[in-house]
Amino acid sequence: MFNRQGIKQQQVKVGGKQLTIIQAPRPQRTSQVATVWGALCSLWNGMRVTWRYFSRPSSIVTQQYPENREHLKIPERFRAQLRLKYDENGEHNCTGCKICDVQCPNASIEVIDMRGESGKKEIDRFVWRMDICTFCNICVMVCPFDALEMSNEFESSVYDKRLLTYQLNRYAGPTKKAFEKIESSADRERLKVGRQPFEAPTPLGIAAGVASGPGVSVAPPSTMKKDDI
Amino acid sequence: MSLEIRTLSEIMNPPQTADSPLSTQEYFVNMGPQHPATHGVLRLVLKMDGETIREVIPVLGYIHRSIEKMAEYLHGRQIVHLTDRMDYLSALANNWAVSRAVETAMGVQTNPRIETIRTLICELQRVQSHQLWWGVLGLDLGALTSFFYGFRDREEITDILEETTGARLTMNYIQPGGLMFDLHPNFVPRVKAFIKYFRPKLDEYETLLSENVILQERLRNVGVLSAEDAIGYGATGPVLRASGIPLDLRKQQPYGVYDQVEFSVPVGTVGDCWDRYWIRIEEMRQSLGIIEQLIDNIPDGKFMEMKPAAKLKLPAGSFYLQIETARGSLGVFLQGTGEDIPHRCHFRSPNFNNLWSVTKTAVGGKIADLVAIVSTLDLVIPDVDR
Amino acid sequence: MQIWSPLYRPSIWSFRTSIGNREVGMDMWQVTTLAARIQESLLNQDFVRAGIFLGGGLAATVAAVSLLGLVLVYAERKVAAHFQCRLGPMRVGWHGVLQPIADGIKLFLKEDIIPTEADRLLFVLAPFFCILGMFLAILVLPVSPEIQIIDLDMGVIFLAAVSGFGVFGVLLGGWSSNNKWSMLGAMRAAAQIVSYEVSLTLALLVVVMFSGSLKMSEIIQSQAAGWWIWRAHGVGLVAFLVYVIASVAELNRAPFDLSEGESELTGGFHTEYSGLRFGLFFLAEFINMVLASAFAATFFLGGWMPFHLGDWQAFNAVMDRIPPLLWFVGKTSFMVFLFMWFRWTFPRLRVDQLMALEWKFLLPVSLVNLLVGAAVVLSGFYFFS
Amino acid sequence: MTDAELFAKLQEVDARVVQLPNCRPLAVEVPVGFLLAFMGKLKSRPDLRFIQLLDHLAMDWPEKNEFELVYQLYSIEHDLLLAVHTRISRESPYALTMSRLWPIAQYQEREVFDLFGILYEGHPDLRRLFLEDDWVGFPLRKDYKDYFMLEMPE
Repeated sequence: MFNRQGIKQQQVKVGGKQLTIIQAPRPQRTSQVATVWGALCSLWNGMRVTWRYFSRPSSIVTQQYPENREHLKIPERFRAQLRLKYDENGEHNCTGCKICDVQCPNASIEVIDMRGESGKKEIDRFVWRMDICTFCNICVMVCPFDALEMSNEFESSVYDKRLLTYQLNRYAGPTKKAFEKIESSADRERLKVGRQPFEAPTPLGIAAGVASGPGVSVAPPSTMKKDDI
Repeated sequence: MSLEIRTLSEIMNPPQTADSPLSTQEYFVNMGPQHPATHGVLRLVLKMDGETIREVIPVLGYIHRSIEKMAEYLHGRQIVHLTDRMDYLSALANNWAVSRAVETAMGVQTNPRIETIRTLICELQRVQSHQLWWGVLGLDLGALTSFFYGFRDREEITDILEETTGARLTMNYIQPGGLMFDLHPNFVPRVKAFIKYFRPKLDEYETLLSENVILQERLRNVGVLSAEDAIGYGATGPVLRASGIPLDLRKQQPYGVYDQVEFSVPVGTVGDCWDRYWIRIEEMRQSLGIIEQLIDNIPDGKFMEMKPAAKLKLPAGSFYLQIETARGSLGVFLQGTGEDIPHRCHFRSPNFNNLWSVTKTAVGGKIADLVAIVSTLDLVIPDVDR
Repeated sequence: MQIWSPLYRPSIWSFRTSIGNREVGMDMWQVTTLAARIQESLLNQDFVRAGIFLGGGLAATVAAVSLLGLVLVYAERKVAAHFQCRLGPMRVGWHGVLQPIADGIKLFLKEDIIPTEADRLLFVLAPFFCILGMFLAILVLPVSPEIQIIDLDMGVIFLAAVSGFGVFGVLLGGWSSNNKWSMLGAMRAAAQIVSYEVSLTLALLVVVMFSGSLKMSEIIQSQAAGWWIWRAHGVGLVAFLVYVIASVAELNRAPFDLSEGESELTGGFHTEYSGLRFGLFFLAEFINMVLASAFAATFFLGGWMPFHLGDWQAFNAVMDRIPPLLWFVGKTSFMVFLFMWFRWTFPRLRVDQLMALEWKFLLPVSLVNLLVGAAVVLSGFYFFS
Repeated sequence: MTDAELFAKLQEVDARVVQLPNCRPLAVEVPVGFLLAFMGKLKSRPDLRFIQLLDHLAMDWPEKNEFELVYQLYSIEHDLLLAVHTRISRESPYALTMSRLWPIAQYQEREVFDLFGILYEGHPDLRRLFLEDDWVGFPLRKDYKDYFMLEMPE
């Protein structure tokens, strides 16, 4: 270890503030013999450090990624994918209020709303473009209905960046709270207009805002599959 | 008064003059933008005489992403996430700098819990940044193993921060008005375990590199930056302190809870690469000390003082606030006009200002000296270019 | 017709020291070389046998070199990984043992780029100069009493002559690339190798003086009573250290890898090389490392000679149970590991410090060491004399 | 030293300084003609000693037809921060270089020249810094238009 004996602490006053400073020591050698001997010792000490790790295979920190999937721990807060939160009935909280859309710094969220049966605003499509998302978590933070979350599924690499446009809502229609007021399950199912998540090349216009706004219908890209590429 | 605007190609291809037979031929070499020792896309045009450097011309802009222009269309909360991408090794300090500027402009007070967590987590990241720097310094000087040791220990902090902030590099954790999340319950025990783990490792760092005679010879009296030059060239942080000026914003203009913790400021005597090296090693120790003092004393309170989606209206006026990141003082200038989008947002990046001393210190040295100088300046090029 | 006979003793070294001639109470090791076998066959008019020896020897050498290259690439990667708390190659084959073959295939299949402005002829030739120097040095390498190509009478001089051969390849490669970084690397390499040749040879001279011979087999046989590294009161040790430092510098390996200096010169002399030619440079570097280790073992650690202690017959007999080939491989592996250990521990020197180390430190030390060694030889004051 | 005390000192240096409202740190405005002399005094006066130029930036005010130049100064000795503002016309954006006082100004001014097109007289090496030498236009001006720029979605 580098000799810390000669290091002195000192009180100085700079700009009216009292502070303690430590002066950096200089590497010093006294005589030729000491220099040679000290140099050899320092080299040997360094070699001992590397030898210590070489001789202890337990110090290896490499994790072999695809093999360690089972015990790979991803912290629950890790931000890998934006998701709508669904409850056990498959219902979400999103009202289509567009706060996340407005707050998103790089326009990677496009919320398309519609008038529902009750006349209230409802979510039609929640389009999220992962390819331009910076995972800043602002959308999750600002959501007043706690409808969004960042999930841990980090393995989302694809060969075509157009595949990185996701539609997050599985159905278009009322929120979880609105559904609670509806008694009959038939009505509930009727109100849920199916929306499949995009899993094929997506027309970029949806997310870029060309076809945004209520009433603008976008053909569901269900005719195209991943194999078409 | 003449205003002659030249181009780089004119400088690199000067008009030919008749050489006297004794003079050696000077030639230009491009070090970068793709060069292993420039840590990114810095391009240094070197005018060389054999192995000796006669002139250094830094050429920037290879990773200029016009963050300042983008910030003119974004409000405070959104600007914060851009700053992650400037100095990505002290993303939290960058977040804090913008948040603090916005808070100051808006007159928002934050509670002690927020300030303590911010201080704590920024100190952790300072250690993390210096660990990476240490590893990369070894790499630059030819000792590849230190690179892996540095990254191995950095990973420990990255894991701790990832658990709390949800990201490993671009954290976007410190927000105007508070924090994005509260501390993770595992944070305190893991930080304690880390300090216990890292102190012996730090001694090992010193054995492996600091003590090594080759490293000492590579760094000692190389790239001497005098105090006047350091001030004149706008150097801050460890580079300025290595030149013998004990200027640390954490002491001079305490923010966070730095006024409640004890720590010393490591200061160099000569201003050479060795001083810059040693100061960063010592700063890691001091930062560990700060973390030790704070880790058991995190007060209770809210972690966010504002509504998450609150409009961040900047009053008319200019605000310039500084934060000591791992590389020096990061200044954030905000010009408000009463809107939530600033009229002008400017970042005084520490790396940009630290970089230019290389034009002075590297002259007369060898290429290997330049590598050592650039390495001890600890440049992060995305922060230089913004 | 005694020139190539294995038992022929040269007389160019008229000053025979007592050590060299000394019988240490045991039978001399019978040394047979490939050249001697061919000679014998030719003398017996057995041209088929001579041809088999010639072809077999050539094939065996090439095969050994290639195999050694593969093994060393793997060893270097694994050793480096374990020094750095990593696992290293793990994917191709069991623990990645087939990784070097995959690397080799990759190098074969890569596009071979020759820069437009390069001097094509020299650019193509340069890697072969490196390989040539390497093969020439293999000629005199004593692997075991039975395995050696030629036991030249002036083996040490031959070695000193060809060990600097690789610098031609480096210099030509750097110059012909027409790249400023390559040129800088080549210039550094030239200055470095030429300088360190001096102390390398001086270190070898000490051993030559002790053993009283320039012949590899006799140098090894002179260590039958003990290795030169410890027998001469530190003179051998100092010579060994000088030899190790100088040979690391000759090999262009860290901490003296200035001519490559990937963080300074982005690869130095082989910046512009790709594909097979790049592979040849690397093969030469790795084999040269083995050769330097093998000669360090030969001169200072007894080569294939088992570990003997003077005339302790019982102890020596036990040691003789281990075949000489194993001794040689063991010693060489240790030296190779030492070189790798250096590489993965030390930072790189600067170019002026490198020169200062040679001319201001190593050269005086080895000169003084040579004088002290001469005193030791004349006085006969060494262990088991 | 409070802002008021510092401002009083600055008025001793030059009576024409004007304090700008609602700024942190203290910001004063100086007419561009007196800027260099004023800065020189700020740097050399023993009770001020603003020896470090932290930052230099410009702002574009198209409606006022002005560029505003800002110099952030720091005095290590007295721990003082000061922002010096000055205004120049947008039509002839000429300013004097500060690179003789602070070497770093040379590079900060190059950045401002690059992004705002402000011409610094007496600058030793006025070149583009981030953008290519043949770039057309100055991106941080408010009226800068570029093929790559997207319209702000409403």
